[in-house]
Amino acid sequence: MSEGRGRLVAELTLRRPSFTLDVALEIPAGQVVAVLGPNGAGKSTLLDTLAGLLRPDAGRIELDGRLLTDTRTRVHVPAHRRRVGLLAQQALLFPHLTVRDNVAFGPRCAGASRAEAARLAGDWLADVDAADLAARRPTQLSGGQAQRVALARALAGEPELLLLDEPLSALDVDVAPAMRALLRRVLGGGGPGVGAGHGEAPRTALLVTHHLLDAVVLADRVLVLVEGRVVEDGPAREVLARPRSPFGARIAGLNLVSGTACEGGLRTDDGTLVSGRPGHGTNGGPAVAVFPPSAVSVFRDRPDGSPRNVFPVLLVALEPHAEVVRMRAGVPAGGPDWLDGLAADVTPAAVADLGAEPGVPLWFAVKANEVGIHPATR
Amino acid sequence: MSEGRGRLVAELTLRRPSFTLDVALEIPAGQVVAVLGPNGAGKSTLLDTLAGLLRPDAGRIELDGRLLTDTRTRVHVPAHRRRVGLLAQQALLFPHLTVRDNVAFGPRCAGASRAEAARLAGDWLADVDAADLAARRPTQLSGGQAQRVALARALAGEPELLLLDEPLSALDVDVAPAMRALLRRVLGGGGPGVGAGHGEAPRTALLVTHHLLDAVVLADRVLVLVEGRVVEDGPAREVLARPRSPFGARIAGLNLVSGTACEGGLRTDDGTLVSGRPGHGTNGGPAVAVFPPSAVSVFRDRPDGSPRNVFPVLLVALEPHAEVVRMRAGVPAGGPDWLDGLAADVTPAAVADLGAEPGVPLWFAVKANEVGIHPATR
Amino acid sequence: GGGAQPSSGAGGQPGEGTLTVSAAASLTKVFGELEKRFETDNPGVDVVLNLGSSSTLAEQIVHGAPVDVFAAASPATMKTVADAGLAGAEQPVFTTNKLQIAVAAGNPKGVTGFADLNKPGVITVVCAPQVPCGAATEKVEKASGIALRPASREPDVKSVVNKVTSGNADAGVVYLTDVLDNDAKVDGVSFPEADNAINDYPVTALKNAPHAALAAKFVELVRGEDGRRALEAAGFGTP
Amino acid sequence: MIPGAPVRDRHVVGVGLPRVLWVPALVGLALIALPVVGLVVRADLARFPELVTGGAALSALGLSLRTAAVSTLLCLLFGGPLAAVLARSGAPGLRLIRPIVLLPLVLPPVVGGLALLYTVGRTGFGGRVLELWFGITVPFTTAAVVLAQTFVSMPFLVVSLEGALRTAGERYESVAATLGASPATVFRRVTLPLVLPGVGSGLVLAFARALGEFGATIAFAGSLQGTTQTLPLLVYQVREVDVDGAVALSLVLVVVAVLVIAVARPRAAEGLG
Amino acid sequence: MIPGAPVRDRHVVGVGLPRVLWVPALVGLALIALPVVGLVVRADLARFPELVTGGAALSALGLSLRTAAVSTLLCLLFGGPLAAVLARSGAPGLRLIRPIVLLPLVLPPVVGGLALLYTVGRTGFGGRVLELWFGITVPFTTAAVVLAQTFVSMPFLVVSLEGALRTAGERYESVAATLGASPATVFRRVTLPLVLPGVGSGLVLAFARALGEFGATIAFAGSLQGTTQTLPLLVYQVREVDVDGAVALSLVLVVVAVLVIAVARPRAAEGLG
Ligand SMILES: Nc1ncnc2c1ncn2[C@@H]1O[C@H](COP(=O)(O)OP(=O)(O)OP(=O)(O)O)[C@@H](O)[C@H]1O
Ligand SMILES: Nc1ncnc2c1ncn2[C@@H]1O[C@H](COP(=O)(O)OP(=O)(O)OP(=O)(O)O)[C@@H](O)[C@H]1O
Ligand SMILES: [Mg+2]
Ligand SMILES: [Mg+2]
Repeated sequence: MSEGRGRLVAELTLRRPSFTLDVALEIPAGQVVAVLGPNGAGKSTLLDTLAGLLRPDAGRIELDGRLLTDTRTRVHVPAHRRRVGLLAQQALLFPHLTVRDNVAFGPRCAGASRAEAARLAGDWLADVDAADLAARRPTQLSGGQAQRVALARALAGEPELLLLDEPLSALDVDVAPAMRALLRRVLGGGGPGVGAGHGEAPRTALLVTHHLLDAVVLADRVLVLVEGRVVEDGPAREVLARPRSPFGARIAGLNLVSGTACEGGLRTDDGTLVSGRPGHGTNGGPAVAVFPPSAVSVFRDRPDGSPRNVFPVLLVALEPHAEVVRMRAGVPAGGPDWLDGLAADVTPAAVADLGAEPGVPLWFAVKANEVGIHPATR
Repeated sequence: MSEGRGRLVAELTLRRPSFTLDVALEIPAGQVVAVLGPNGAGKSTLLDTLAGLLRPDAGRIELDGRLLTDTRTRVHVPAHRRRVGLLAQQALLFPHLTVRDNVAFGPRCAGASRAEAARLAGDWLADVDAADLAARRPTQLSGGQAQRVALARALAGEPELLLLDEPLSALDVDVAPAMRALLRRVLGGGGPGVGAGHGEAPRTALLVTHHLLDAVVLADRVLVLVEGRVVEDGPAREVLARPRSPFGARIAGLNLVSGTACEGGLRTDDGTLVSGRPGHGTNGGPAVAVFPPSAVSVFRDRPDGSPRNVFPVLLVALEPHAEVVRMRAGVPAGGPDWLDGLAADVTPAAVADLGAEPGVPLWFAVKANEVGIHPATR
Repeated sequence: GGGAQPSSGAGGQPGEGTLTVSAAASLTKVFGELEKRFETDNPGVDVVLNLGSSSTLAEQIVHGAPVDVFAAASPATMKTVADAGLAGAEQPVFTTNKLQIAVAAGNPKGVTGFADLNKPGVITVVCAPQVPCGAATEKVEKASGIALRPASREPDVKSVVNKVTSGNADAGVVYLTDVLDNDAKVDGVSFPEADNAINDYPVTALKNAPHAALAAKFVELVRGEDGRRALEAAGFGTP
Repeated sequence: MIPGAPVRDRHVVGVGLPRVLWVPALVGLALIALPVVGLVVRADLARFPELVTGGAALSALGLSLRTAAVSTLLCLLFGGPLAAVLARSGAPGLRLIRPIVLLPLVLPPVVGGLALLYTVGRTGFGGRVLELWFGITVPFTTAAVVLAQTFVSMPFLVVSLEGALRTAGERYESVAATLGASPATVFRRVTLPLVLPGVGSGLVLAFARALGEFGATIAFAGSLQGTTQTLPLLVYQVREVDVDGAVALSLVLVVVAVLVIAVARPRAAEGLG
Repeated sequence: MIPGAPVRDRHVVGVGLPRVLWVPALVGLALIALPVVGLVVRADLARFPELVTGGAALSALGLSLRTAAVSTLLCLLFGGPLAAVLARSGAPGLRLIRPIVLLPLVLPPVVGGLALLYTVGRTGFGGRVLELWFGITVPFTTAAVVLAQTFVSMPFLVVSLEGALRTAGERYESVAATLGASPATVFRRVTLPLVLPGVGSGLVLAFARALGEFGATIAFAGSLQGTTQTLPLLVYQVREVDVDGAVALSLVLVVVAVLVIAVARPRAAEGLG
């Protein structure tokens, strides 16, 4: 993979009667940023503004040094010249075009010949598992089918900056993981056609989602928006480990361990094997192991049983939540760094049983089946 | 609660060029049925047909003895006289009406006075946490806000049979549980206004979802549709425990234990305490404990540690799946019935370590934090 | 059709003291003056003029329009009414109109007679043969043996006049009355052949006139001294 | 923006029009505007006051406005439902009926007036019925003017409204039905508001056509001052003796019509503020 | 159904129309149809063949169809962009321009013809320019007929298309822009297809208006068989001497027009098969 494309620098304010979006962003080329936040937080507004569909009241947007918006100098590059693709929250497939022509629309606008565009569209449709729908009209699709076609259409545009507004809602349990894998490949610079990676640079992208898993699996960085402001911004792992806002805390609920995918799980830099269920395309590459704090069992002594992953830790903090207590691990003497910040959610009764208090050594155990191994995003 | 309303008997065939819906249903009054299935399986088509928006090629539909559709006698009661409410997959709020007027639309049609309808609309809007949006136009809403308003509008119609097509997608993590609780209350016969249960009979409902949790929490019964046919039909627990179709197996991934909610969890009929995280409104009523097989640790000997729930079981089956082995529990001599069918997913390595084979006694351990306690649907 | 029984008007129809006069459009100016005259002579009477092409007016009468007096621009249209049995006992010709060539003021193209209308470089416009002025023009063509090659055969004489006054045609065959109406903008060129095609204007008090007495009185006015003076002033001839 | 949505976010940036469209658009505008400018330049503006305050002109203008307004209303009352039936009813044979609506469009107006005369005139079937049963004679009354204007204007409302109904789609109507709305309620509370821009266009066209109507009126209603002489008929009559006066008079008509439409249109055509 | 969606599931049950709508709809239809029926009943059908095969009639009918077709095309070429600009451009001052488009609607056609005569006639400014620079004289030519018809028909296309554009909304256009479509591409590939029903209605109205055009043509173009005498002009002239013949002739016009529209319309107005 070469250098990334699409470094985004944006700083904008957009005021509505009962809402103000006020965001400053800097996204390095090739980075994928997950945008999380409650309904009405301004996620779609942010994306629409970046795409050039909304004009902010103040601010500037720059993509790869190209000035897209500057309210001071009244610059507003129109949407079609931004090379910014947007998958909106509604599918909005063109009702008068077939599915294939919908997907071919972007390539055609980019100058592809009719045949070339149709071929590309076919490839993208195959990627979203909708090849057999190519000849249909949008009205003849189910909700999830339409969503997939819309995703294919947005990807086929091959923009420099890709904005995806809840691309995976409405998908069934079978398809969602496959789409997630597709997005990973595309965001990493791949083109259409399974296995036909263009070997291009990774793509800068903003991805709105309500599902933490999407954020963890697809994004390098998580941005939490609440009431139009960024309340959390950082690597997924950091935001999850140390949420600084109530909403962040509510969504934070996952432990992350980085390393290299291997047979049966992931190997950390210090050589520890974290057993887990390998996901799509994790063979040998950098990966993260993800598991919820609730999946962590805590023992005074080393347990003996099915859990594959048993780590000695030092208890550093007890965070009482609504009904559970979150135990935060620290690194015991000589232990690996990645243990720092691992969380286990246990009941208050268990805390009492364990006689747990900061400073005591404990064992964290996690079943391999609770641990998802996902390709790391960088 | 009195007797239920809205017993539905339907038998329909609807043919499209590359798709055929062929379904026979009988839903007792007051039952809530979750409809699951892949994209394009025919879920929305089924709902649209029941609502009277599509005319089946053959079949009959009867609600509480009222004949709604009969292709043989060419009966087709129009949508507005069916007393069947439909929340479609797209919000489709009337763009020319305010949010309040959108919600008041149903009550107005049912003959409520302007003031009464506005009051009802206000109550429903408060229920979906959208009271402050009442004066807005639909174009001024975010995606999730629109979805919530559409839900309020569908509920305000007070139909005998309620059809909900993915009512909870696009909702943020904060709101989704609250909406789930709202749906529970409404489906149980409640009216608008928090705590203002009408004390009416529970409502018959079909609920399309891609999320198993919705099915488990809200529905009495699960129906899995694949390619227009019902491939699974039964109580949630049964479908999950003994899926008979590949799709069913893929979505099945939860253990269910019934009992009565109590402090710290749920008490089964035989008196066992299953510790867990209590959900919305579970105080003292019938409840189910839900936990994924992957959360179950398996031990040869009784373990000692944070997991609150430790059950002795008899291993009855080993089901190899893609990368894990599902262990099925049986009831050991003298043990309670509910242990039957409990599943634990472990790695093949763990199976080897445990020397597990059908017939051996084992311990299943589950952390209380992995166990969700949800009010039972009946 | 024809033969319907007229009755005094209902609804928004003219009341008792209202005399409805249907007159050919070319009579607009003269009948406007006569209307005032009649109203002064007969206080309490309101004369309402219904001006249009003679054939339209005839159609209206045939289909039961409650009209008192009909003044037509051609005997043919009067005949339509008479054939339907609706005309009064007599339908006298009360005036005539004569053709004249209208040219732009100053006569820049030097048109001096009917034959000049075919001169190269002269754009000529005439009336269509179906309307009286066109029929008259055709008669002249036959009589003189000069077949015109007009740029247009217009369906009414005003259109011909307009083409000349607006400078788009160099010459138009119209009525003397039209030339006088527009004497600021056009000059008239008389030609002897016009005498072969004098156009007759008949008038009648309709048989079923709602106000038969007044109708007869109006016809009298038209045919009387006052009428003649007004008509002559406008360029109409005496039968 | 969703169809019919009246509230617009001021931040929304339209897609913009292709620049090249401005060229034909301006040519089109010039084609319409220049002749009228020519007319105004040519008109003897000094005579305006005299013409406008003349009794005949005032009475004709008033009559024109009144009859055109009533005709437009009738078009809406009868043509609106007709458009809805054409666009939405699945009744068989509708395909055959649609061309009928176009008849008054292509019939030369004078012949349209004759048709009315033949039908509702004293000797026509309808006319005889009206006269026998109700004692009403239509020709030469203000009612005849309204009838003639309605006859020629109705297709404009029907055709443009039908187009709008087809564009608007039916999904919102289905939603309304599942909420318990009867077809009548759906029509009143959902369909109509969503096609308001179409109704607006249709009304403007019908009103304008009624206001300018000449041929059918003169043939069917005659030209009686105060009763049936609308401004276009007066213009015709004045033209017989005084072309410049006729032009000036028709400019009066134009100004008044544009004013009326400009005042009435924003509400009807651009949503309910 | 989504706007412009051409494929319809045969299972879809429409909401249905309120029954009561049928009453005014039928009244409206009767209002339009009965007079025409009256006309047909009255017409001397035996004379049809003779009239239609008469040289003047055939030549006038052919001229009418040709000029109306060309005018309709011109309306589309210039009026279409004008409608788009009016509906979509945010340019300031547009509110002031919109009423101008309505001028030819309310101007009595004869006066409209005079306006053209004053502007593009020999003595008008435009006419002098044309004559000096290109040696073209417009009045009394077929071009004049087309010009007159275009002038009176254009507003019909503009107004009904503008209504359709307003109803169609802009969300799909935004999507197209984010896919890299320039405004021109958006217009051609998204906007236009979505408003096809509106374009269809507009074309029908414009064509019909052009076909029936009389007043402006006579005032501006004159009436010469084969060059400027369209069927309405012929009808008017024939009527002076032979009402029944005129009626029969106009029925010919009506039949031909309805046929032309019925053949052309389904594609244009109801989506692309
Ligand atoms: N056109 C509009 N006019 C006025 N307010 C609007 C408009 N569109 C959105 N809003 C408001 O702006 C805020 C941000 O909306 P936005 O659509 O960006 O939210 P979101 O984060 O995408 O939410 P969701 O998760 O529900 O999609 C919300 O409060 C919404 O109600
Ligand atoms: N109008 C139509 N014409 C033809 N085929 C259609 C039409 N609408 C839907 N279909 C097809 O019918 C099948 C069932 O569609 P349906 O919308 O019922 O699926 P669904 O189960 O709701 O899927 P999803 O989860 O994606 O919403 C699909 O294969 C779809 O492509
Ligand atoms: Mg959003
Ligand atoms: Mg669906």
